[in-house]
Formats: sequence, C-alpha cells, structure tokens
Amino acid sequence: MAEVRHKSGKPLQVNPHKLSQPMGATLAFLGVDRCMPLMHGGQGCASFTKVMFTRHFCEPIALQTTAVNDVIAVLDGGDYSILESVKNIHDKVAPELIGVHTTGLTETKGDDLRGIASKIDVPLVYVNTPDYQGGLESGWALTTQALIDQLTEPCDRIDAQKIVLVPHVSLQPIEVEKLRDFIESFGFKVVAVPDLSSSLDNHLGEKQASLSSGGVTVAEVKQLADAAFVVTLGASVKPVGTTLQKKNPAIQHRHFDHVNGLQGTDALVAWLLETSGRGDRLPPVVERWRKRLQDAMLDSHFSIGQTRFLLVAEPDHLASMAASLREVGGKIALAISTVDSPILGDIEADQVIVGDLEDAEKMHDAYDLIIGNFHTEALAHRVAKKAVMRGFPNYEEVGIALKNDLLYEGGAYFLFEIANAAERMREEQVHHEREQIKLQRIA
Amino acid sequence: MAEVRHKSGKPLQVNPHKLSQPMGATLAFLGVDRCMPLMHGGQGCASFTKVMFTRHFCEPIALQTTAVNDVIAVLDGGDYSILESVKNIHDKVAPELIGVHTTGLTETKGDDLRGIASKIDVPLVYVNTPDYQGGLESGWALTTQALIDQLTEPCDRIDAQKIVLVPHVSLQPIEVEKLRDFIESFGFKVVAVPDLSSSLDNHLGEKQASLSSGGVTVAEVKQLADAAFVVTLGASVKPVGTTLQKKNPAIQHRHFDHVNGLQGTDALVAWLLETSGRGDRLPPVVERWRKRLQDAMLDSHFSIGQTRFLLVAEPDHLASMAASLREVGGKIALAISTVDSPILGDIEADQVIVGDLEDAEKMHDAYDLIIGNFHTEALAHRVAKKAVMRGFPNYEEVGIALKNDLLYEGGAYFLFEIANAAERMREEQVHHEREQIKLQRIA
Amino acid sequence: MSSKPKIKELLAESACEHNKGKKGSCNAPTPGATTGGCALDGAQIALFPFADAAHLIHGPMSCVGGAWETRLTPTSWSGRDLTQTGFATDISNNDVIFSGEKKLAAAIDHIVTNYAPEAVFVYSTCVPAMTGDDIDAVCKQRSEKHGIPCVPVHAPGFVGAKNLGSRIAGEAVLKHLIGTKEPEETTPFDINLIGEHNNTGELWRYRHLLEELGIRVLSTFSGDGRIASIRTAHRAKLNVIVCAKSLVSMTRKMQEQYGIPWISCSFYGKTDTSKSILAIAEALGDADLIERTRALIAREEARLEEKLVPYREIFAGKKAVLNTGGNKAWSIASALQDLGIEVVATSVRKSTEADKAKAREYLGENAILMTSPATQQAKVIDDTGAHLLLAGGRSLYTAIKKRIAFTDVNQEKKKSYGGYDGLLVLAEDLKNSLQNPVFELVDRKAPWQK
Amino acid sequence: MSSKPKIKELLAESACEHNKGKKGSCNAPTPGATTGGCALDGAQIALFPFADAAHLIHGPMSCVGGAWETRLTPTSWSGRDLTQTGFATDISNNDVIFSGEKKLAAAIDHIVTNYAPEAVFVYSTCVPAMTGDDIDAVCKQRSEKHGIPCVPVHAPGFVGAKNLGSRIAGEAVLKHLIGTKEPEETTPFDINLIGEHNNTGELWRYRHLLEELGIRVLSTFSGDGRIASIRTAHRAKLNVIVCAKSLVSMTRKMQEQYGIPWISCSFYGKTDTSKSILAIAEALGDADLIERTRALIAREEARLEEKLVPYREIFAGKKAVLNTGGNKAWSIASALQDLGIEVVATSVRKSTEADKAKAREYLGENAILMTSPATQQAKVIDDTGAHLLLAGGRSLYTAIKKRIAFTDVNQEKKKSYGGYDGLLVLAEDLKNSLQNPVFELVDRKAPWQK
Repeated sequence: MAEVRHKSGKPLQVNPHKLSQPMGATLAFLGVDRCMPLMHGGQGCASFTKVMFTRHFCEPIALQTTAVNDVIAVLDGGDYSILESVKNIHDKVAPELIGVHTTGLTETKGDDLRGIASKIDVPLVYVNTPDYQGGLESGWALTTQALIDQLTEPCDRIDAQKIVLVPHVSLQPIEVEKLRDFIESFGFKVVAVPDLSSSLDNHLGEKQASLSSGGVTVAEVKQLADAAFVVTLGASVKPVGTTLQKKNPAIQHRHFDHVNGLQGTDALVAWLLETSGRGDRLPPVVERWRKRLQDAMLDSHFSIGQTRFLLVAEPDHLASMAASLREVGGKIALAISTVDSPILGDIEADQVIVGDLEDAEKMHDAYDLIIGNFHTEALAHRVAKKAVMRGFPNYEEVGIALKNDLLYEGGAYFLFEIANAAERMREEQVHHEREQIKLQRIA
Repeated sequence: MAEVRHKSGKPLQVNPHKLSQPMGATLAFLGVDRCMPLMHGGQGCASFTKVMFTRHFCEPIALQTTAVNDVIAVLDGGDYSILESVKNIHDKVAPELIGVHTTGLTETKGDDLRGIASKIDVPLVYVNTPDYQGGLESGWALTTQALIDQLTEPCDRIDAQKIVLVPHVSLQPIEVEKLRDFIESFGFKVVAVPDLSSSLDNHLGEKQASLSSGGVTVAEVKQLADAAFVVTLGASVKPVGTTLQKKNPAIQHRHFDHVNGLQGTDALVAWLLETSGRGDRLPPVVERWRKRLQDAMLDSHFSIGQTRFLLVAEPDHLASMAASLREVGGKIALAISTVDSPILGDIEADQVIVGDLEDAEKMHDAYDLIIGNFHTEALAHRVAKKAVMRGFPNYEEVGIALKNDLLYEGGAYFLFEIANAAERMREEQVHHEREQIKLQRIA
Repeated sequence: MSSKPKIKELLAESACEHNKGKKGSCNAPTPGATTGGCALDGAQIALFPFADAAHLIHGPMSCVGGAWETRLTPTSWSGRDLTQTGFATDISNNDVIFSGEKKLAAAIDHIVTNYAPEAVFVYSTCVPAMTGDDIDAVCKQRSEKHGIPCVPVHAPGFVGAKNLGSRIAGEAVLKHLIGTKEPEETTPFDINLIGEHNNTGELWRYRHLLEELGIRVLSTFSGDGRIASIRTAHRAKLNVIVCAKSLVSMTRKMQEQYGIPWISCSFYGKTDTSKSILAIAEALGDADLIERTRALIAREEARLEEKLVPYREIFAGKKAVLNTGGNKAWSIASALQDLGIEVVATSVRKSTEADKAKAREYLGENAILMTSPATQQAKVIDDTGAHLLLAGGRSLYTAIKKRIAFTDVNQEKKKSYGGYDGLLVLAEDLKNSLQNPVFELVDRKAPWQK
Repeated sequence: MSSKPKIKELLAESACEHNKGKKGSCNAPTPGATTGGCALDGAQIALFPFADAAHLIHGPMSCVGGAWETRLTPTSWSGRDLTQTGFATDISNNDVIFSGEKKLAAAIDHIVTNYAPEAVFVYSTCVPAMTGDDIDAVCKQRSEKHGIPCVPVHAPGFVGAKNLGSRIAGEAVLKHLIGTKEPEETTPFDINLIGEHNNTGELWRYRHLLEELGIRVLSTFSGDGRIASIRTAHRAKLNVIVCAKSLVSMTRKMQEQYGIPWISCSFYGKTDTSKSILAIAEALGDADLIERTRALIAREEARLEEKLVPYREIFAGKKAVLNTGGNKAWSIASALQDLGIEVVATSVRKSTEADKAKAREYLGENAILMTSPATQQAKVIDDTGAHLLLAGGRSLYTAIKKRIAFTDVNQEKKKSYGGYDGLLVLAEDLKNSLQNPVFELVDRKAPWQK
C-alpha cells in the first residue's frame, strides 16, 4: 500500500517522538493490580519515565528504580541492586507483584536477570528491555509475554466463554474498557492483559501511587490458560497469542490489527457472532452505534475527504487512525512512525517514514492537518497548520485516558473531532484570505 | 444568587440568540415516532425552522406548513389550511401523529385550533405557540403538555417500575439516552417524552425526513398514566408533572433542575436508590464514573478555577452548565439567557441578563472564555476570546447530537473539554505575550 | 382581536402596491405539501450582502432566529460587517395588541446610534403586516431624522415565495436608492452587476478580470455591495444580470427609466465565464475592448487548462447526474462539461421553459431532463451507468444505494465554484468525491445482515 | 561484552575529573526507594535555557523521550529556539557494540549544517559512558571543524542526582566557554545572573528594573542566555546567584580565577525582591546607584501595594502550610507573608542547615519545620487550623481529606510568581484556590455511602 522508508539514514533524531522500550514495560506493569514496576537502571531512567507518565495521565505513577550508580555499575552484577530494591519495596508497600525491567545501562553491564530472579521469593516478573532497542510497543509486548510466560499456569481445560484480550500499548484505558464491555455484551467473559482500564483511567483513588491502583490481578494472570480464545489487538502484540498458547495448546488465537472504523469493527463483530454462536442476534446498542457511525461517516466525509493528514504515532496506532480516516476519504499524505513494524506496509498512505518531527517539518507542504502527540502542537505552529492531540506524551490536555476512538462508537466521535478540527482550520484560512482581499480592495 | 436583569430595555435584539416558541414545538413533535409536525403559519415560518434544524443536526427534518398566504390569512379561520394540510400529509405519508402548532401569524388571526381539531379524525395534537411569546423552552414544554393532555389516557393503576422522564429542550439526544440508561440501570423502565434520543441522534435511517424516524411512540404516550413517577428535568418542563398527574393522581412527581456535575448527579442517584429500594446497591459502572468525575474535577479545577465565563443559552441549559463549572471554581461572570425564567435567579453568576449578543459584546472585559451557540464564535473573534460551542443552533460542527454533558460521565467530559479549551486559549495568550517580549528585546 | 379590520386595509394597500409581480393567490402554495422559503427569505437573500447597511427584521424571532450570520456573502467593506449582524424587533404580545411602530422607530435609532450604517433596510413580516404597522411612515420619518435612507421592504412571508421577495427587494432599491446620488466620475465602461450576491466570494473570482480590461463595476445588487454605489447605479452603461431571472423586472424598469440596456450572464465554468466576459465587452461595444477581452480570455483559458491536466485523467469517461434547481440545471452542467465529465441527466423540475431549453442545448439530445428527479434519479443512474450524483443533501442516500460518488451542490455554500479559478475548486471537490470510498462503505452490509 | 574494560577506565577518569563535587558512593541512592532525577536531568535543566545552542543527548530515547520541549524557559533569542528542539543520537545496538563516536560526530555535523547554533552541548549518558565513547575527542575535533564551541557535558545519570548534574554543567561552561571572548564594552555595573533559568519568564519580572537602574546583565547562566554573552562572563563586576546553592562552586571558582565577588539572591515576594535589588546595588558599591535603587524600590512597592488591596481582605487571617523543597521552603514562605498569609509550617525535608535556619528566621519560632511532611502535614493542618496547603500534586489528597484549599506549587511551572508582578499572579492563584469549592466537594460522600 504505502511507500515505507524503514530507516532514516540520519545519525540522530531531531524533535523525536520515539519513546523507549523500558517506558513501554513500565506501562504494561502498571496494568497489573497492586504491582510495583521496578526499572533496573540509573535513577534518572525511572525519573524521566515517571515524570512523563505522571504528566501524561495526570495521575500519580507507581514506579521504582534500582538506582544503579557508577560504582555499582562496575562492581555489581545486578544482584545487590535488585535484591536490595525488592527488599525495600516489599517492606514498604507489599505489592502483589514486582515488575523488573532493564534499561540500556544494565543491559550493557549484562546482568543476568533470570539468575537473580531465581533467588527471589516474592512475586516477581522480569523482562529484558534495553532502551537502545525497540520502543514503546516492544517494551509493552515483551512485558506482556513475560507476565504470561512467568506467571500463567499451564492448563488443559477450556472455559468456552472466556476470552483473553491483549491490547497494544497505544490504546487508552477507556478503549480497553469499551472493548471489554463490547465483547462481553456478546456473552463472553473478558480478561485484558495488561489492563489499564481500571488503573490509569483517571479515577480518584485512595492511595497515591504507592502501587498501581487497578488492572488485571496476579491471580487472573495465573489463570489465563483456561481461556477459549486469546484476542490480540495490534501487530505488536500478535506474538503474545503464541506465548499463551504454550500454556494450553487448545486456546485459539484470533488477531486483529485494529478495531477502528466500520470495517475494523465489522470484522470483530463478525467473529464474535460466529464464535458466540449467536447467529444474527446481537446487542441492540451495537446496531444503534453502527448506524450512528454510518451517519458520522457521511457527515464527516466532505470535510475529511478534502484533508491531507500527517499522522505521528506508534505503528499500531498509525494503522488504526489511518483506517478510520481512509474510510471517509482522508488522504494520509505522511505517516511518521516511532519504530519499524511490519504493519507499516499495510497503511494506506502516500508515504510512511520511520522518523522524527524534523522529517515531518521538512515535508510540511504535503499535509494540512496533523494528528500526533503534544510535540506536534509546536510543529503545527511552526508550519502554520493545526494539530489534534493523540498518542504519547500529551502534556497539553486533561482527560486523555478517557478518549475513545475505537469500535462503532469511538469511531463516530473520532470522525466528528477530526472533521470539526479540519473545518475550523479551513475557516481560519478562509477568514485570513478574506482579510487579505479586504486589505487589497481598500488599498 | 445572581443579579438578574429580566428585561433588556432595548427596542430590539442585536445579534439575537433567542429562538421562537414554534421552533420548540417542532422539536418536541420530532421526539414522537412517525410524527409529522405541522406548523400553522406562512410557508417561511416552517422553512426557516426546517433549515435551522437540518443544519444543526445534519439530518433531514420532517416538518410541514399550512402555507397560510395573505389571502387565506384574511378569508380562512384556519379550517381550510389545516384540514387541507392534514389531508395532504395523510395521503402522502400516513403518519402516526400530526402535530399542529401555531405561529404569530395564525395566532394574530385568532384561529380556533381546538374547534378545528375536533373536526379531524386522524391522530392529531394541537398547541398554541405564537412566536411573539415565550421561546424555544416554552414551545417544547407546551407541546409536551399538549401531547399528554390530548393523548394520554387516564389510568388508575400504577406500574411501580415505570418512570416517565420529561427532559428540557436543550438536552442533546444522547443525553436523553444516557439518562434513560442510567435510570434503567437502577431497575426502572423509562419512557422519555419527548424522546429525541432515537430520532435525532445522528443515526443513518432509511427514509429521509418523510416522517420523524424514532422517538416515543403514540401508543406509549397514550399509556403514560400508569407510571409510578414522573421525573421532570429542567424548570421549563416542571409543569408537565402536574399535567400527567391529572391523568392519574397516584403518579408521584419528582423534579430536578438539572443532573449535571457531582451534586446534580448525586441528587438523582440518592433519589433512585431510595425509590428503587436498592439501599446502597448500585450498578458498579455508576460508582466508577463518579470516581472519574471526582478526578476530572481535580484535574480541571486549576484551569477552570481561574477562568471567567460568558454563558449564552436557554435558561435551563444555563443552569446546568453553570452548576458544573461552579463545582470546580469556574466564575460565571455573565450568563445571557434567551428568555426570562424563574431558574435564572438560582444561577451562581455575577450577572444574569435576558438579552442578546450585543449585551455580551459590550461586557467583554468581564469574561475570558465563552460557551454558547455558533454565533458566539464570531463574537469571540471580535473580542479576541475563544468560544466552545453549545446550544442552538450550531452550524459549525458535526456530531452535536452525540455530545453528552450530564451525569457523572458527561460531567467529566464536559470539564475536560472546557479545561482544555481554556488552557489552549491561555497558551495562545502566553505565546503572544512572549512574542511581544521578543520584539521588545530585539528592538 | 381588534387588529382584524386593519389587516384588510393593509392587504388592500399591499395588493395595489406590490402585487403586480405576483401571480396571485391562484398560484398559492399547497397546505401540507410545500417546501421552500418565503418572500421575506428572498428579500433578505437579495439585500443582506449590502454589508454597510443594517438589516432590521420587524417581526418575531421565527423570522430571524436561525437565519442571521448564515449567509456566506463576504464583503470588502472596511467597517463592521452588518451582513453578519442580526437585528430584529422581536415583537411581543404588547406590540401585537398596541402596534409596534414606536418600537420600530426606537430600534432604528438604536442601530443608527450604535452602528452608523449607510442605510437601514426595514423588513416587514406577517404579524406587523396583519396588525397594520405603518412601516413606510416610520421609515420616512427616521430617514429625515437621521439623514440616511431607511428603506421599507414589504415582503412579509405570506405574500409568496422567495422569488417574489427578491423582486420586491429589487423594487424597494429601485424606488428608494437608485438615482438618489450622482457618481463622482463616470467611465464609458461602467456596469452594474445585478443578482450577483458574491456567495462564497464568487464575484471575486472574476471582478479583477473585468477591472483588468478597464470595465468598472459601478455598483452591484448586491454582492460586496455599497449603498453609496447602488444609489449611483442609474449612471451605468450596462446592467449585467448574473443568474437571476427574478430580477429581470428590475433591469427592465431601469431600462425604461434610465435607458440602461441589460444582458444575462453566467460565470460557472470556463465556457460560460469566457462567453460572459466577452458578452459584456461586446455589449459595451468598443472594438479595442473586445480585442483585449479576447486576448485575456485566451490567456486565462490556457492558464486554466494547464492546471486541469492532472484532473483530466480522473474525469475521463465519467458520467454525472445533476439534480439541482433553476439555472444551475445548465450552468453547473456547463462547468462539468468543461471538466470533461458527461452530464447524462439534469433536473428541470422547477425550471422555466427558457431554462429547460438551455439545459437541452447544453446537454444534447440524448440527455435526460428529469421532471421528478426524486423518483427518477435512481433509475437514471442505473440506465446511464453514472459515476457521480450532484444534488442536494437529501439525494445522498440515492448515491449510497447506488454506491456511486456524491457531491452536495449546496455544500453549505462554503466553496466558490465561479469563474476560471472556481472551476479548479469544483474539480478538486469532484475528484475527492469520486475517490472517496465512503459511498460504497456506508452501504456495506452489517455482519448480522444476510 | 567487549566494552567492559573500557568502563573501568572511564570511571577512573571520570572520578579524577568530575567527582570532586560529589560526595562519593557512600551517599548513593537507595535501590527501590529513590525518587528524583539524575545528573543528566540536572545538567539539562542548567543548560537548556541557552536557546541559541543545540543540546544533543548522546544516548537512548529514555534519556530524552519525554523530556524535550517541556521546560518553559522562554527566550528572547530571535533565531530558532533550540531549547524547544530535541536532539538525540538515539544509540542503537550497533553503537553499543561498535562505539557511537562516528554517529555522534555526524549528528553534530547535521545540527551545525541545519540549525547553525552558537554552540553545541553534548551530553553524555550512562550507556556511552560505559561503552567508553570518547566524547571529549569528538567535541574537540568538531569544534575545530565547525569553528563553534562543542562542549562535552559529562553528566551521565548514574554519577549522581540533579544537583551534581547542575554543578557539572557549571564546570563545563566554566572550562569551555567563560573567558573565551571579550565583551564589546564593559560598564561598572555589569553583573552575571547565575542559576536564573527564566522559568516561566521569571527573569523578565525584574530584569527591566535592573536595567532601569543602569545595572547591565552581562550574561546569565542560563535563563534567556546567549552563548556569546556567557563567553564574556569573566568581565562582570559581580556574580548574582539566584536561588541555586549547587552553583556556589562555580561562582567560587570565578572568584578565584577572575576575582569576581558573588552574592546570593531571591526574587520571590516583595520583601526579598526589594532586598535583592538593593543587595546588588550595594555590592556594586555606588552611592548614587544605591540611592536610585531605594527610590525605585519605594515606587515599585507602592505600586504593588495598591494592586494588592483587593486581596488583603481575602487573605486576612488565613494560614498556610507549605510543603516544598530546598530554598522554596523559605522563599515562597516570604512571598506568602508579603500577602498577609501566615505560614504556620514548612517542609525542611531536603533543606540544608542554612535553608533550615533561614526558614526559622522567616517563619518565626512558633512555626513548624516539618522533616517528614508526607506523614506530618495532615496533623499539622488539624493542629494549626490551616486554610491552605501549598505543595506538590501528591499532597492534593491531604488537602481534600482536610477539606482545605490546595495550590500546586509545582503547577506545571506555567505561572511566574517572581518579582513584584509575580506576587500579584501568586495572589490571584491563591485567591482562586481559597475560593474554589472543589476541595470540599470532591470529598463529599456518595449517596450510597453512609
């Protein structure tokens, strides 16, 4: 579909939007109830990450660091800093789980995580996530695999109604909730792994960041393997299906690249109808929202159909947004991805680049409206366009965790928001042009 | 609470936002399934109304006119034009109901609606709505009363689970749906009268405006009187409670001025818990959204708490929005109402004026952010502020019918939207100030 | 009600003064089966583009509530844009019972004091027309007081439909404004543009070309118009009617009173724009001007053709069905043909005989002239294999059912398709429609449908 | 991994070069119980305000990902604002295995070619520090090639906390920039502002007053700073440290090397702003200047007092608990006192002994100096009857539980509270907090709670 440039060829990132693999790991652990993510690295690694997610979600974030310093980095193979961290965390907050994830610093040292973990008797999951490899999506996916690999107990039974849902990292908490409710309305029980929908959904909690305050429970993760189906959502988490199937080969794996827009949601519904054996009986609200999405598509097609977009996001997120926009004729002039991914080739765009915002800035003649993280706001200002905020990080807005773009319902709201933004932009342009004409006529 | 100026003292409206009583009546009839609203007046009265609602809702609008012309105006007492209209409509689209509502033109003539209606044997409800009296709210409320008065059959039984919900005119279709779902989650059955949630909710319908395509059915209106409760929402529809009670004095009437914000929703929940006999057992989703609203209040309080608002809307809508904003410290510097209403005195605002946008423009030093219909966009431009769109009409945006501001859920989204708009405005101001400093330093 | 006797008087008066142009009540709208705006609407559409004049609706809010600030007729007037400023007396019970004349007078005072307009148009509406407010007297008196024209426009909605209102507006301007002032200078090439409303800035698509040729637009009725200019309109050498049949009576009277000849023009599409510019030059009768005009047309057409190249391939072999009213039935068809799109059918439902003939002329003998497009167009699409439906919003569903592209010809009037450059905008919009998958997708069967 | 030997060398080197200011690993952070940023963070905070210099992070995305374009340190630099431009080498597997020096050199070239900075700061991070990239050599070589300073900043996160990074940044500037250029002219009243980052434009709240007095800000480290200016900083007559203990070592060295005396100042609140401006004048030692300064202070205080009148009533009798770190423990307290708010408690958890003494001095003997504010503050609020809690976001919940007003002192750093005018901004924010019902409402019991 798209022409994809997989490598930038530049020796640096200028105005980067890429986020690191350990950051993705942190976020995944925050989707486990009463978990303390423990980043194995210098104190700054955790601090940068904590500050970012705190500001993004407007929520206190539970995260600790093994606080590796220059001396420890040389003398310690990881045993001291991890064991000491686990002890200190355990004494203070008694988590259900400690989620150890590495960084470039500790990977360069070459610490033997598996060996260290074997010496620890508190519940712990470890994952190798050097930050000089991969990115947010892979950190999330690797951690999800680690959770299942290290916690889930093998099983040979199947609960025909049970579905394990594995969302990609760019789904907002409310999107995971909407998806679970949607699937459950077809008669299934859903366990999402990780599950940010009850931890980072902007709810007022009692305790402040001492631990993650919601998410899938450790007990639930242990018992995942009796699910009839594992549904992976997003190319980055597709391998998680296989990980779970290792615990029980009878589990069936169904993968969706996204469930955005009419066709994306239709595909999910078709599968749910078939799998649930409901035939054509479906929850009335599903039918209603499909009609609303159809109407939204018509109401927004004229505006979006004449708009050329720059999308800036993680690969799976790019694929979702592009699908929605393409259904109403939006032209994806340029999609800028944080990292490479096989999904990039499937995006219907004039050009897909693994790159940075400098690349986007250079090509500003190609697009009208930008959808991306808060850094694209300044970009938009520089190139006299408008930006709609999506993706990590977003320090400019509140309520991000409750923004839903998927399924029929979210798809309708997404189109409305984009169409309205595009129209507002065009009106400002028309206003500006008319002011110019006025000045000319007066002169 | 507020200082209220009930009369403008001006001989005209300049940049008016007031809408007429027949327009409110039309909208109410559009909330009845398979109804054809029939405006008794000149063809222009219906045309202006139809164009307005079509553009506002982005939907085809069913509306007919008795097409009174200058000759008929003198010669006919209304019999000819109404009877002829009913015949033509009935032959063409066979509605379940024809909703005859008058205009200034036919009221000035003094047509005897009741007398004419008595000669007609197709289902018909009539209501007197001269456009030189009242406004959108009263047209809606009078029509709702007429529907019940003329259609609802007296009853002496009570269905303990049945609640009749009467929303005020400014509630969006999705808001009525959310409200009904919310109440039903406490174990009740709800009939909303009128009900725009299934007619003007931006769904793709098959037939195009030949009749209203959704809403409360005539059969349901006929059988309203076995409800245990009538819940009126908004001061303008409070009298509808009494109208229904005339059909069955055993019906209990519960009135809410609004169900916006934490306190507004709490009041409804308290009543539902008490009335349903559920004690403290409530749907889990209700509790979740209350926590999210609490968090939204905290996340938005700093931004909204430093913002001075101009609100422009119908009285009941003003009261709802002001309540939400006040809970997080928003200062309502000025509320401009279309018409007078007893509720205006309850609004926590520095000043409440029954007036027009000229009044708003004059006082532009008093406020920072505007919430109002699409006309306030141009106002905002003239006075260098920002406007968030709410109320009738809104020709600038799509998806209006699906915008939810009420209950815990809608309240959270409302605060997010307003806080984000306020911050964006302030950032533009800061940006502008800094550019000035830059210019000064360079000079 | 005590006002009843007055109504009869008023109607009698109204009949002799304004009913000349009207076909009378034999042509009355059908109760319960009527669509479209009233005379007031038509009068507003005709006059609102005068941005330096205030437009005061003497009536209740139904007559103005949703209808101000909705017309996208931009202006280059440097003062406050009064087209985008709503004024209404919002008459109340009291005004109905006791007369609204005093209120009206005070309203005019308020406007003149606060907005300093060049003129005030006062639009009568049904209720004061029935209760008998003497708007003429109020206007006359206020004109004298303030020294600016206060022009009564007697187009209450119940006297008829939009076209009539437009005609009434023309007559009001003819009676109260045209000829009340002399221009500072005149040129041999002074013209008036009549019926050009500058919707979405369409006037601006071609005025600069006229100016380049030395043709001066002395006044317009009323796009980007000025009161001061329209008052001098009687000195023009030519009246150019732009797509507005209803104003022929106005130009005829101007010919009678001031000896100004008139021609009718359309600026949609390349062919008609070129034709129209040349027609103006020819009507002005100057050989040199005509020669320069031909050169300019050649230059503009060449420039346009170059820009159209990327679209030619997309439109090649494409067929369109056009369902829109009046002169658009042929004027937009002409623009489509300029783009290389075959117009296989057009609607002539509300067209005059002249428009029908023109449509036939433009479309050729094989094209279908639809007299009942709502019921016909689906079948026409099937029969012709059309790829594109251009129509009002309601017909969208026909396009979806047929899974062909759709373009809303009344697209909220945000885009200007006029002149040479407007044709490029139309091309872009049509390209976007033809390439938009939404029309096929929306009709996709739901997973639960067989 | 083959890089291991190199690490030890680097650390040995790093120890002798940079570890002087550091308390050594005996003071290492506690694993699993550490908060706060690292040395890299501190170095960035110290240097990023130079908007005419590029800031290149040589490391993976964790070190920069969320951390660019977040610091609201505005600039009046007319070129592209490089503070708001993120640069990172984004080192990959390959760079770890084979060295990232070439990539670093190419990155500097890219920046110089495309952004023409006045200097390039190159920040080392943990991974290249371990793998042993020779950043000094790369910088030296690129400096020579491009003719602009490329300054290595050896503050990889694992060497310590923010303060250390700030100190390392100061030393890098001292070593590579200060003294490398002579100013075009000097005045007797040239000063450097050290540690003023112009966060949210705070510098701009008082610089104009200094300028009015004829005091020239020769350079700043680094708010609204210029590379060209900081290179001439050795010619200043006085160094003024603005609320930045960690930079004392820098000013001490400047005193040793260039004989520049230094004083420490705070510009929060009326009292301290006046005191600081006067202290600068006194340190410069000119009698006339001192006199003019007193006059200016009197004028500014009078102007401020007049504007504070409407707030006085709101704040009368109000008590506040302050929970924030370092010198803010007393500097913000002083501002609050200027507003007539009694500060009944402040946090001294991370304060130095000097800060503690200052806090005691400002707050008086009855005030509570909290050493463990997280656990203490709820009780302190109860005991003192405080009306307002000023703290970081986490303490919000304490305020809610106590149903008192809350102000986030780290309020995303969007507001500038410095100088006389900043006090008005603080007053407005505090008023808004005190009058906001949200803190009581949020704790309201749900209808289903007993």
